[in-house]
Amino acid sequence: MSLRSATGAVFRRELQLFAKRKSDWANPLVFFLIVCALFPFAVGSESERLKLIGIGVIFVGALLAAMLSLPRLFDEDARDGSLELMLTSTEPLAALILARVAALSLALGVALAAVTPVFALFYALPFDVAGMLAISVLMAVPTLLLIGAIAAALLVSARGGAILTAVLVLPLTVPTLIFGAGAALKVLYGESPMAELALQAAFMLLALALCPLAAAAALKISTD
Amino acid sequence: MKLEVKNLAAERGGRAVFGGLSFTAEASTLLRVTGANGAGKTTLLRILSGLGAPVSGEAQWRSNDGAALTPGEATCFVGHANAFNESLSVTENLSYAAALGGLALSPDQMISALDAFGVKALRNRSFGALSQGQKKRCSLARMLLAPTRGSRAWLLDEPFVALDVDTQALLAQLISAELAAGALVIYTSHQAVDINAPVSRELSL
Amino acid sequence: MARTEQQSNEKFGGRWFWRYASPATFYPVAGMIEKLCWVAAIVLAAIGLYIGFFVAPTEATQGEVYRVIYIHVPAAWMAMVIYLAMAFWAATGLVLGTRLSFMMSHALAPTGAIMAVVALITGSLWGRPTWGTYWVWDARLTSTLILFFLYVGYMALVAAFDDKKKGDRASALIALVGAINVPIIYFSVNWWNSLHQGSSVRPGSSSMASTMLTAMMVMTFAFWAYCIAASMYRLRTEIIERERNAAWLPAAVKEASK
Amino acid sequence: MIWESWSAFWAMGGRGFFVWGSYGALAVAVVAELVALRSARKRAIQSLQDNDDDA
Repeated sequence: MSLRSATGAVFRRELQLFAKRKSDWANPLVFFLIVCALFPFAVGSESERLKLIGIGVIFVGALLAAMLSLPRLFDEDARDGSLELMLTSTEPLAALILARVAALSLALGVALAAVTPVFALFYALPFDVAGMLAISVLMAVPTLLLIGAIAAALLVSARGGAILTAVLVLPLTVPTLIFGAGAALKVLYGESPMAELALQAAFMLLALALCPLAAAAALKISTD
Repeated sequence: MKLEVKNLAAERGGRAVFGGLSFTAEASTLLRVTGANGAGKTTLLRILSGLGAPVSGEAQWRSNDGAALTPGEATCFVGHANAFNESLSVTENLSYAAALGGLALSPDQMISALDAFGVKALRNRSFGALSQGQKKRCSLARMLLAPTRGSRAWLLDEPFVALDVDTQALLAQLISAELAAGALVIYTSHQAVDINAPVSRELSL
Repeated sequence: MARTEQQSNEKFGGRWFWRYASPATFYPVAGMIEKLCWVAAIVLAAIGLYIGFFVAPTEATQGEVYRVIYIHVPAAWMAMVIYLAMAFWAATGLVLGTRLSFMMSHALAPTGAIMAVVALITGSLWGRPTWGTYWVWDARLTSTLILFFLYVGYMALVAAFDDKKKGDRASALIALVGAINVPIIYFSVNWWNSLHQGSSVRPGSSSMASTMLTAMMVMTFAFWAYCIAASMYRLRTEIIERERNAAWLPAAVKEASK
Repeated sequence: MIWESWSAFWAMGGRGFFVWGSYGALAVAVVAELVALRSARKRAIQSLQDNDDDA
């Protein structure tokens, strides 16, 4: 019972913060938009060429936008001391972290997935590909945030946290990137994306099982 | 409520701060931790609250019937930081603190906790909009969230710093009441403050 | 259950293996292992290169350029093996709290990263005449590249902490996370590679004469010996740095430099 | 001896640049590592001696 109220409180607080500070939620979306808008200037505007790179650009853009939100997981809490509430909680730290990442994934994942089809139009992608891309982004954001939570927890008190978080997390997102973008590519080629989706779901479950524990250990290490 | 500390050693930043620390503290004890800067007062409180880990030895909390408790179940830690988010309101922050502490909190109780520190009227204000003194008092209201008085040991790190004279007296009164209800209060303080306590001890690091 | 070194010491203090968890005991042992491995590396490399260049015949399809595999394949293997060894010591350190284990994984990382770089450079030099371009997104090269990124992240993390103990535990955790991810990355890169029709020719994949295989195996052992020697040397440097206040250290350093 | 002459050996069937380039890269990497190891050790011992002088 008190586990439910504690995780519920963490979840609710994250959403309350998003509701009070619109910029936390809008900035990643604007960043995502700008990244997607920059590429055509670099590669040219022929729709055939854009179609080929579009899936990759949009997917990587969404991953980077989600990664920019990683510091908000623990950094502000560490500064104002409320991280201590989580660390001294009667409930398992891993469950609290999971609740926090779940709220962030929900807010950010849905927002990013919602704008993905719009950006897909920039790249002349057909509707079915755009839809699949949105589903892929929706599945990839939680996986990325779960893995990222480990790095964010480790670097709560370290120098150069933001860039180092990227260095630690991005290589680990390669599988998600391969299967997430792969699913949309399959649809573009007119094939079934089921295998990629299944593997992506498997990674998400694996991350769901392991990452909160690792992030809890990481947070204990960095705040000790 | 009982605390047993056996042969505790700790370090900070790779340097030993204290070692071989052993003591027990029973219910209704007021324990003041003293020592020079860097003697490890905060480190000790962090270990007792479960925030830090000792290098060796152990600190064990027990309920009155002798059952082992985790630090989270046994204590309420108030450190230097307010532990409130600036963007959220006072009540939002307090109910978050209560939920994480495993406490079922009724609205009435929250209001009476805030009232005890004279900040009831601020409850719906955004925490970031308050003055330093108001912030401190709101954040101290966390100590009064437990449904039954005396059920949690208070670990207070320099609680009297940055408080005006009236609030200091108020806090001293609340501590006395908590001790009378059977709690254990451990605090660090540079300044001597008069607190009425059944058993008053000093631990010098 | 994670312990601190003192707590482990209380539990394992009398056991034989525990003696070697102490930097003081291990410092001279590391010195002996190091000397042995330097000699082994030089001798094995000489034998391996002789067989590789003067006994092994020309390869039928690739011509002489295949002789790069004597260093490319061992380097790629070592990059992999060292990462696993690093993760093993990191796990040991996290469980037992022994500082020597953490130092061991710190000492392994730079050598592993260098092996990854060597594998990447030799792989692309092999690729130019074979594939016609220096870089192909071949599964093995790509995985090695990502492995290199993991090494870099690990080393950057070690450097980011002023508090050594915190840095030890933090980097150990990231090494473990990386080790769990390495097989997943290999699997997914393979999948991706087969989807995007990467090259099917790989260094060392076509049928090899037994002398070629012998040369490659001897070179592999030479690489093992070199990597062990280099990491033991680095480990001893780290012991000197971190145990600088220990009473035994000056005498041991003097003894070793004689 | 499988090579007709030393120049044939160095030419590596026309692929000399790639074969020797690879071995050269390995040599550079190994030498760089050894130099780095050496200088790190020297620095460590130096600071150890400074430590002694202070004491």
